[in-house]
Amino acid sequence: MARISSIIGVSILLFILYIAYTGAITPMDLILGAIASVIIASFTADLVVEKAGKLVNIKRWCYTIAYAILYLTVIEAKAHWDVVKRILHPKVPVNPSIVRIPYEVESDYAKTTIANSITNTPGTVVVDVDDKRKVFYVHWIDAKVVEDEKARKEVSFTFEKYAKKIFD
Amino acid sequence: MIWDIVGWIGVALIVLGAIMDLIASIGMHRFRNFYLRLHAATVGMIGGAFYPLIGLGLLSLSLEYLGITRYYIAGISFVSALFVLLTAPVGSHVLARAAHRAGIKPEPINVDRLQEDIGKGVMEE
Amino acid sequence: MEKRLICLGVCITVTAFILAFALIYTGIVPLAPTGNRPLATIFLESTFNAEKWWIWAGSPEVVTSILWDYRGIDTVYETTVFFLAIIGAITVVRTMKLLPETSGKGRGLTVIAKTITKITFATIPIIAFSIAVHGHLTPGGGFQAGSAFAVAPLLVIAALSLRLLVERGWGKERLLALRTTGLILIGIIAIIVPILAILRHSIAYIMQNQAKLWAPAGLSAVVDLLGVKSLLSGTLFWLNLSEFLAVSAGLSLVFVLLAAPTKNFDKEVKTQ
Amino acid sequence: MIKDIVWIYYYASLILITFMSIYGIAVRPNLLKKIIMLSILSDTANMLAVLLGYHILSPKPPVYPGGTFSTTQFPSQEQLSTFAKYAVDPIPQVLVVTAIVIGLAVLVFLSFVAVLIYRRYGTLDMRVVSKKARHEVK
Repeated sequence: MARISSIIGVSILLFILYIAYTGAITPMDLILGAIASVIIASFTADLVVEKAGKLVNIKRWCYTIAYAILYLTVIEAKAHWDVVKRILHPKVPVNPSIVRIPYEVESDYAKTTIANSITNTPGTVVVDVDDKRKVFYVHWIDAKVVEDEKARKEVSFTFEKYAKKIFD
Repeated sequence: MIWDIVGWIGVALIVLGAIMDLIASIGMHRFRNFYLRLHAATVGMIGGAFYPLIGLGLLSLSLEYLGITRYYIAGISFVSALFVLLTAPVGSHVLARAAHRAGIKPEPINVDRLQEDIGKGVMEE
Repeated sequence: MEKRLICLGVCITVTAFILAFALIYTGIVPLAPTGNRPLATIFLESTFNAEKWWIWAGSPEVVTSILWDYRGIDTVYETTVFFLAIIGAITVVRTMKLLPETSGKGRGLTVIAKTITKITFATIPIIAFSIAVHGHLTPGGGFQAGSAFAVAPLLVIAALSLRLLVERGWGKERLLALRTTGLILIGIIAIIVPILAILRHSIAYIMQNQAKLWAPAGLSAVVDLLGVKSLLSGTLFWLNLSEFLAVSAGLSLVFVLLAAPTKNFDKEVKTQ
Repeated sequence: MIKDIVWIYYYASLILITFMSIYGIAVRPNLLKKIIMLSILSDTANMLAVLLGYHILSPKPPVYPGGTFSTTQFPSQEQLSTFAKYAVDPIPQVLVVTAIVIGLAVLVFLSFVAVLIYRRYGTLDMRVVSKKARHEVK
């Protein structure tokens, strides 16, 4: 039962992706897309989805959209501006460190969201991750603080707040 | 009218992407070690690939004379942008991890917690 | 040493420019042409021109229609060459058994790479399928879609493990069977129009798609689904689909075999 | 004038890449690097073929007349003639599609041969491999 519901959820997502990629809604496209997404979901669903119930939770989707808008406009712009200033400055001022950043989320998707958000902002790159001790090792171009908790507040506080709401 | 504005936003994003690419390549040249260059590469990846792809989608949506083809171009642009957003950070992360494991020292550096933890034996290699 | 290298570089660059000048001013290659050759114009005007029904291919994608409709036999031989290469590759490792127990430890990369690879493993096939079924409408087609599809198992091998792939049934035998199915389907589609023509007491060529003036048989180019007419371009759609199946299975097979660990090879290298 | 210079630059850069890849094939001892250079060479040849079919386009991109996805009416002869004036020559692209497949076939087979050589001799350095092979014959 869990398997069937996860297949249905994944195939709906794949169908939306197919239609977005194709850019046409003729009946032929709809039929072919439905068939293909069900077939592909049947052999990938158990890899992709852990709990199918999370897929249909409206609140999580709302948080996803809010996070996407916030991240793609404000946070990215700030980080880009910072690194661009450093590149164009005549002395190239850098103050790099590899800092430990602990996290408290459980699911794989939440961890990945935090790590990708950290890496996608210029200025911070996740170098390694330890699953048992729940820390990221982050190369930070301007390490103002090197203590774990303070660095966490500087780098990944917002990401973690939203990742917890979306995926945990 | 509204589509004109959308088209100009698209053009602006594409121009911004070109500038970001230029700055990223300057940064690749000016930064002095591998890990710092990854930050410049991120500028080129998000500012120089993700935003221009979104801009291309918006621009093609606003061009009336493309007919039904414009939805096709826009769909491909948006899906590609989504995939860039998903996969580019993984590439950076895997490269950085491989470099650190291969023993490339991140010089200059203040504090290297990863090296410390490997030295203590807490973090398994 | 440095000076010599710089000299060599300058010499090669100058030679390249001189050769480019020579190529252009002897008229071998064109300099900034502004129009098409007559043959190109003929192709561009005839592949989707319903007024010239006696040579039209029923597809707005000119490259696909030239490839599968006007020069179909050539494409069949090209496909043959590609699959002969895969057969040669399999022959090199012919005694190898690929079992889950002998295909590596399966540790993989970090959790971040694993999660994203799982997502791409689910989404690449649907994109590739979209490229394949629109091969007769937009740039792309069966081979391109198959190459795109084969990236999915490659990523899984790199980020997760070969073992997971083999456990999930992407073994040697099954991929080989899928590839063979695709090839057989291409063969069947190549001769289906002549068979239909013989049944109707008319004539048709092998690999024919639309009705020609001297061979009035063919599959219909337009399909009517729920009142909306969609292009199917006769055999082109089905050829793209079966080529997609064959190429994706063949390339996945190549990647799986290339990633197989050393242990499996050892015995047979010694026997050769 | 500027158009001509750009065009000469295209051809010259392609010829330069050809030289460099031939240098790599001839001089580099590592078999893997030879294979990479061979694929670069075949890609350059394909690029040259596509460039031969290219010509100066109209200010607007040519749009195919008639609906592409759902067909209500087929384009007329005049629309197609206008389109054919501005569109790019398709024949080199067809040849390149074929050439890419053949190149991929060669690449697949060569990579398997490289794997086999590595299993047998433990190295991909062709100098060492040829020395070892000569030793075996004796």
